[in-house]
Amino acid sequence: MNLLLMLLPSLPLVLGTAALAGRLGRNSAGGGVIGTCVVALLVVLLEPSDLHLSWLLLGTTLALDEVSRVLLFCAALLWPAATLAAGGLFEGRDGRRFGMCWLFTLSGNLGMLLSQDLASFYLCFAVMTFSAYGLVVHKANHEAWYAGRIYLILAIGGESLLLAGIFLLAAEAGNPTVADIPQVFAALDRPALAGGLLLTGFAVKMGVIPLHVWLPLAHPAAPVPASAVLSGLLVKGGLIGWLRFLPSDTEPLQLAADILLLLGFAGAFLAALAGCLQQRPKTVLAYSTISQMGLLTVPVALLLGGRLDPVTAMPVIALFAGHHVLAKGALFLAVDHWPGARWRRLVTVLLALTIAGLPISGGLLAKAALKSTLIEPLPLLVTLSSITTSLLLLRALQRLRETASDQPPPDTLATWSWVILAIAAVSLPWALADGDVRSYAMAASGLIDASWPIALAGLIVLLGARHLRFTIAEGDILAPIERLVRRMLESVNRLRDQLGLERAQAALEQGHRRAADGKDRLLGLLERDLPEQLVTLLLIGLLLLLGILLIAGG
Amino acid sequence: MSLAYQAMPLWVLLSSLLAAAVIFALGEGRPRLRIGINLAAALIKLVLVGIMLLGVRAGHEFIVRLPLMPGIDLVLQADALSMLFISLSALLWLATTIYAIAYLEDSPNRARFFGFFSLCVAATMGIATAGNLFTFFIFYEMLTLATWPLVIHRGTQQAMRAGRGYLCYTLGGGAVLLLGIVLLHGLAGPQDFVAGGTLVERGESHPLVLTLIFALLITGMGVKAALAPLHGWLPTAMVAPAPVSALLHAVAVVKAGAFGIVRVVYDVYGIELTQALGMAEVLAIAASVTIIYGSLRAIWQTDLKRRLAYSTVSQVSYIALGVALANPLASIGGLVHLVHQGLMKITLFFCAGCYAETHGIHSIDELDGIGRRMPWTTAMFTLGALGMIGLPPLAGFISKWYLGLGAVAAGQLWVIGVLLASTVLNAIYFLPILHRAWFRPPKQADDSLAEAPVGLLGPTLFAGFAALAVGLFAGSGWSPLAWVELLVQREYSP
Amino acid sequence: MTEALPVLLVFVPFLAGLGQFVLGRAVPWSQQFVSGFNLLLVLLLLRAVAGGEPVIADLGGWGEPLAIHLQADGLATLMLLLTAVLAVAISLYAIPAFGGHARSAWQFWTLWPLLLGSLNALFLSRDLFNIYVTLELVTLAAIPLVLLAGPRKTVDAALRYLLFALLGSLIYLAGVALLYAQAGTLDLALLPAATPTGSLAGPLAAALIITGILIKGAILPFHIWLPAAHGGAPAAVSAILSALVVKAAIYLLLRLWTGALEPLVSIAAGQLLGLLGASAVLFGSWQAFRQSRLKLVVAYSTVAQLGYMLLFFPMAVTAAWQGAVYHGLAHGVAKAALFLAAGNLLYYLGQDRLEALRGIDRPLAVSLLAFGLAGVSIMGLPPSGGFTAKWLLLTASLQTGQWWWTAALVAGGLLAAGYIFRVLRLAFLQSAEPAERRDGPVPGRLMAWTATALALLAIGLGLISAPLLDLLGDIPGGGS
Amino acid sequence: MSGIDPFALAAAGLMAFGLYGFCVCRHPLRRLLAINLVGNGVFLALILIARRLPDGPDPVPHAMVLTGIVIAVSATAFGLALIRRQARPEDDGND
Amino acid sequence: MMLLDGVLALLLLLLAGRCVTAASLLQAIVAFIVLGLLLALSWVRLQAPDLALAEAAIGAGLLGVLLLGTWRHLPASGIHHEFPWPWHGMKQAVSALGGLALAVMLALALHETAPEPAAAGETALAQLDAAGVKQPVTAVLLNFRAYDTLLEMGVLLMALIGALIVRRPLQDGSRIAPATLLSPSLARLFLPPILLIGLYLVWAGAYSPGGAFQGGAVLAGAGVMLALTGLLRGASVDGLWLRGLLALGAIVFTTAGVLLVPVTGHFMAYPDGLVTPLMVLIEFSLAISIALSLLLLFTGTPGLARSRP
Repeated sequence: MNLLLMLLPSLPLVLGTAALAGRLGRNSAGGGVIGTCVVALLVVLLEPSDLHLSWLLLGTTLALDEVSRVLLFCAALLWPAATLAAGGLFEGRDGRRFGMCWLFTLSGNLGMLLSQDLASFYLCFAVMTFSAYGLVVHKANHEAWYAGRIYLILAIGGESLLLAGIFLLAAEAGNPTVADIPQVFAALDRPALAGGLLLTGFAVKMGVIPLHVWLPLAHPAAPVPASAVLSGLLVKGGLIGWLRFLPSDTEPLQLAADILLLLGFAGAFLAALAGCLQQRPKTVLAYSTISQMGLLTVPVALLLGGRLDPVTAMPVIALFAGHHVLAKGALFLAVDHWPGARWRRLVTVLLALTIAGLPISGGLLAKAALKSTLIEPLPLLVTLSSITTSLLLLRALQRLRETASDQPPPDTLATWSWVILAIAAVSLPWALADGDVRSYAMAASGLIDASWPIALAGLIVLLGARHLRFTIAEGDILAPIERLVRRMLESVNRLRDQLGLERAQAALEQGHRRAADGKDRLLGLLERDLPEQLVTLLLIGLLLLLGILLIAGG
Repeated sequence: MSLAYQAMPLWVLLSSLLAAAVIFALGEGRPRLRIGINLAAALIKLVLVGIMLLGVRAGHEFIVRLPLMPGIDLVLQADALSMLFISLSALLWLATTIYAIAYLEDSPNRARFFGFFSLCVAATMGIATAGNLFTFFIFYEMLTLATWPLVIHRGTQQAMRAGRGYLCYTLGGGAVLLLGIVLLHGLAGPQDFVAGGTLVERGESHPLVLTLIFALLITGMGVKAALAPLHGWLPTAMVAPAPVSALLHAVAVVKAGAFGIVRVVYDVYGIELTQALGMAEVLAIAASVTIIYGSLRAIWQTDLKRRLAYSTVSQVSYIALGVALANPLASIGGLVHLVHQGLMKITLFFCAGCYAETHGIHSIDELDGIGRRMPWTTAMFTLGALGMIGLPPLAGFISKWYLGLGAVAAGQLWVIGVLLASTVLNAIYFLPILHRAWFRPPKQADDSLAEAPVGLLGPTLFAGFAALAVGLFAGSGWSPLAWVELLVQREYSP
Repeated sequence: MTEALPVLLVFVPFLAGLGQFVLGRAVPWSQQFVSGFNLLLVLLLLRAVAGGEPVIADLGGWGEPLAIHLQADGLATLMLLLTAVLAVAISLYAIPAFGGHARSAWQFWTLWPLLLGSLNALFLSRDLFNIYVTLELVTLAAIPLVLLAGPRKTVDAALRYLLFALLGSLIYLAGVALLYAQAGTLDLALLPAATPTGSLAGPLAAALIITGILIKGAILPFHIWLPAAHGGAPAAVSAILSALVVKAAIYLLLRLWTGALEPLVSIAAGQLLGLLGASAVLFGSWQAFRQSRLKLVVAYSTVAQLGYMLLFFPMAVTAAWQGAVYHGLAHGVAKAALFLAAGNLLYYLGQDRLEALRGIDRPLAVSLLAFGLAGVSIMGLPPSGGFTAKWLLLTASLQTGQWWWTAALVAGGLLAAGYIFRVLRLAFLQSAEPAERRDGPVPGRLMAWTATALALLAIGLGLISAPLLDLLGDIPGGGS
Repeated sequence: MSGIDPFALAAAGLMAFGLYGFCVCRHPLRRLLAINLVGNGVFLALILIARRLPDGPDPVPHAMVLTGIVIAVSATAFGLALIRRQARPEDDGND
Repeated sequence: MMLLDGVLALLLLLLAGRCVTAASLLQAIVAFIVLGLLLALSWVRLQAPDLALAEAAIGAGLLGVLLLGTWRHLPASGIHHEFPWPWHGMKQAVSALGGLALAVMLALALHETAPEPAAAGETALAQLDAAGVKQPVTAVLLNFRAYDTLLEMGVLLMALIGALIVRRPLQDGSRIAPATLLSPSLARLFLPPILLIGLYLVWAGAYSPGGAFQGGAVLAGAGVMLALTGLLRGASVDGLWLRGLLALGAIVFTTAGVLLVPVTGHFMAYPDGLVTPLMVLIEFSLAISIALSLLLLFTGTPGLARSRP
């Protein structure tokens, strides 16, 4: 029964390998994903008990917890929708590769949701990260490669930090499972260091500023379905990591938690503002993800800092995250739907506003839930963030309209799956949220709270959008950093030239070659032995010397 | 236990030694018979090793002792550490043999090649089963000699230059090693390898001499283990045919050096004495420097095999590092890397050979879009490369995991930095290759599927999946990791 | 009965040589019997000596101090064994190499048993003056053998060899005369007791004797006659000369230094000899490395290798003793194999310029294998006799604290690797253009496999040293 | 003995002259002569040594001299043959 | 007498110096031959008449003829003029100093008195009766140290083989050497007495100065004389008999040494009764071999033939 858990990561892995072998067509790849997701839904429903596999890796534990259960459910909806939308990507010359990366990403993603021990989590996390690289660069143009490079650099940087943190953790307890984490941290010599490393490592994936720069590059570069998955599910890897492998309420992590809180809010606002200055709709959506993740960081930071107790925090986080998975995933997929019929655009607008917290929508519930857990004055900040979020999404819609191409809309199956996704995005929070939140959301004050920021934002857009000429580059702070790095590299190269290292080496090699060539000529000159006349002289000398030595010695 | 059973290490040694003799005697004439003998010998060895593995697990003693000089014996024994190395060699020998048969099809001088190839493995077996430093040295030098004809097999000027470099380094190293051994012998008399070392009492009376000897021994071994700055021969030696490089980098030469370092630290000096002499730190620093340096150099290489060679320089030092950290966890990491690095590096070299043999690709620039034409090969290369970077669930991760844990446990946090830097650098030089292979469009118009022949691909797949499996199933009782854990337990328990 | 063995060892080859001479034509198979019988005799002797007591034959029965004694102790027996084994191999090799009915074949098959007998006589001799005679005997058998390669080519080498050899033996004889004046006896066993110390004549005699032997043994700087002679001779002869003849001189030096001259020798003189040996090792190896002719490479290698044996004198401990003697054995076997293998290459190529060796690995694989295996021993790499010897010498140098010899030992080994691999790499080198080459007849199996057998034996000596070293025992005088 | 025996001086002188000649002469025949001078010096020395026995000269050194002379002469004859051959390597016909 | 000794020694030294330093090669050779004769004379003075005989016959006589013969065969260019005086160069000067130092050391060493009597010599004289010959030197050579003598025969034989290898092919019918002062008839006249002297010397070796070597040398001298006058010539073919005779000395010596082991219990020992005849037999066979070897060394040919008139 609980072997189903095992099936989840391994089934796509097998399929991916088959895809590599060229044995998997478009339909079977999609079928595989859907099949896997059916299993995932089964798992969500059946709630199998934990699975321990000591022989696998360093001892693997697979299980569902509160957050991952929600996320698994969302993933089981998003992945099929994205797969169906991907359609043609599985075909053609690069289809095989795409299929492989896609399935491997799925495998890593699901595995990450399930694995409860450090090593296998890290494994799945890495599989997901590196397979997703294939998705990011799939278009194989310079933009994609650039985005891919930045993605990799940050991913590897993050993974390295994680690894360091993991070493510190695992040195204490081997391969700790989630349950061991509090004790492990309690026993650590340098809990702040280990915690900080893990925190930062996962933060890369979460797009916490200033580690967010890969997101605005990767999303527009990747194909639309890939962006959906990336934005919807991959970034949640960081969240899961934080929740599982960092202890709540630990004294040494206070400072880190505070910083995280700060960065969370900073992300929520700054990313939104930066996003408003972007041109491409997918870039804007990417900034929206950064902003939303910033908000999601807030409860986590509070949890870590001990200001929130897990029992209340976890459902809220699950709710918010799950909603974001569905809504953002659907919104990304909507990019392809925009050029189609009017109802498609309507759904898109609805989705955008859901995220902004439109009354009655799931988004409002998510935000309300979030606010309900916060202490003053944080709820106010959340409310304020609604303004920026709304602005951002309106900007996205605006850019969608302005840049819309005349591609044909996706086929029926893809469309229906998208619609289901959208519906789920709107409705899921209702199923999950508890009664207080629901009633708050339905109450008048709640409605007002939700409405005025959107209205304000609409007003701003109406008034100001035309005057907005100022844009910033995708990846905002990346450009100056890159310039700096490039200049440093150049100066290093100059230094190499000045020191003449290359030239010296070349000269050395040339010298070797010349010596090898000229050796025979040299030999002719040196072949001679001692001259005989000298030898005879030495004879007398040696005789005398030996005689003297012997006489003296005797 | 019958005598014949006890003499198992000897049979293992002879299985390839005799094969070499027969192959030499056969000459060029009868390729089929030669291939048959080659495979049969490899299989027999595998079976023998399997039997021995069971035996060692069951606690049987395998030891052969032949008097060589007055007071000095040739000792062949199979303890847990040697079994680690033997199993790796036996397994990879089979794979490499199959690969080499396919690789060298219809090329000249095959009898010579396979003869020395078998000899090379015999020497490796000898190194693995050596029961004292003297025996170790015998096979260590034999390995040098058996490998040289393989390095220069192509007979080109470049190969000759590589061969010369190889000889200069390894023979020089051998001389230094010999000095160390003689000195040690003079100081302490003949001594077998014993877990925990045998020199503890002498450590107090002759610390200086022992330090000097240690330096000599490690320098001598370090040449083969390619510890910087003694690594110079390795990158040039990559002109050898791919199976040779594979063998050189994964099983035989480099590993022999690393294995020697392990032996010296564990079974001659013992961890405690090594630490007491302060040499553990020195070794750790040397290994760390090599790790970083090798990786840095690899970044700027444009030839695929050259880059892999520098990668080896870097990776093999993990073993030394693990040993030098003098801590059970790090030791596990170092020792298990002996196997893991072998599997991963052999995969990579097999792939490089597949590229070269199927499409004539040697330079990294030419790899664009190769994933489309040779998906399996490229997939295996990917496995190997990601493993080298240290990503789970591949073999390299397990090693790095334990090394990292060991570093923390030993309180040497700077080692973590080294490991991370190495990870990053590995990523810097491996990922662009993967990127090119998978995501760049091919330069030629023709991008139809053109995989390597089965004879090449089979061993590559085997090695690649093995590199995956040892990582994935590291927790199982039969993984190298489990074996190493057992081993380290013995070393550290008094 | 064992008393007869030393005498038979001298007389049987001698009579065979004389018979061959009288017969007037080549009968190669008879020599096979002789060398086989010789080996049998040595093995019997080996068994007799293994007990620890030397086998002594009193010629004429006049007893000490007058009569000449033949004595086979461990050292002598080992050298006899080396000679006997090499004799079997070289005799076999010479069948195809000297076959036919040419006059030179008759001369070879006459001189070779005489040389064998002379060598046996030298190793067995226990009398200073008799040693002089046997030294001359060996020299005068060896030089005509060199000439068998064709007088026109070798006459210079032979003349130089003869002049140095003659001078060397006369200087030796001068030493013998002075020593006899002091001690009144020529018997090696009686000399140490009879030699008065503190006089001028004794040490001077020792100096003369040692110098004479050094000239005969081609120790630097008196090696200059050797390369041309050994390089120019026919392969089988080169093997005999390098492996045995010069070795005989060093053997004498070892024997006299630890026996008859023991009261006279001094530490400083030992250091001087060691210095000569070390210089020979370095200089000879370096020269070998620079040669452009294959057989000269091997010949200079002999110059170098003989130097190792001299390292006994400064150190003079058991390990050094064993190392030096064992080096003699190992070098003998390996050098014979090298020369025979080189001879095979020469036979095929018609010349021995190194460049001509390019890419000959296929037709001459077996000979090259022999060359390589023997090279292993020459380089002192394990497992081989050369390694065992080097190990012992290294041990000795570290034991005595005379670490400077260590440097020579190590450097010599590396240089040896240099010249051996220089040859081998050429064989492996694929020439870009089809080299102009005289593809002579591929050497027959007998020629190829005798070389290989010797090479394998050189390797094998690394594995069976224990009984041989046991036989050799400690330094006769107990060490100084 | 009261003074230095003149023959002892002569023997030493012969040997020294021989060695000197071997050193400085280039022609092989001269060097062969020089070697024979050394030989003569040695023989003279041996005969001097033989005189030291009270009852009649010591026959052992005498026998050594006799043997030595024959060996020296035969080796010298061989050397002369070599010198002849070396001096005219080109003509193989007319002796 | 001391004066004569001194003069002789001085002459020896002068001749040695002349031999080394003479500008012309011929002068050097002549000086060497004269030195050999004077040496023989000195040895008579030093109570070694048999050695003097040998030196005169072999060392001066035969060797002189050989040297002169070789000199005649050298190319007639002036290359063998050398000026090896000590002041001719640095090398010469250093060699001279070294030689002088050596000479001083040697002289001092020879001057040293022997602290102990020569045990071997005394034993030899004491056991002379058992040796079968009256002459001590012969006893040592043929009995006490017969082994040396046997090996020495080997040296002679191998020197001969060596000389034969280097020789150039001989054209049949050519004379060994051009005519000399000796006319064939004179040679024929001298031959019988010389042969007789030689044989006597061999025979006398058992009792008085003389012996196989001296006798053999005289016999060889007779042969040389015949060869010089053209009565005997070298031949490029050798017969079984000639080779047999060349090896005769060594073979008889060895056979006697081996065959009598059962009787004496030692190699190269002779039973009391047979010792004298055996000595004579051995001496004669040795003499024949020596004479033939020396003669062939002179002719430089493997065989001998009588010239047709």
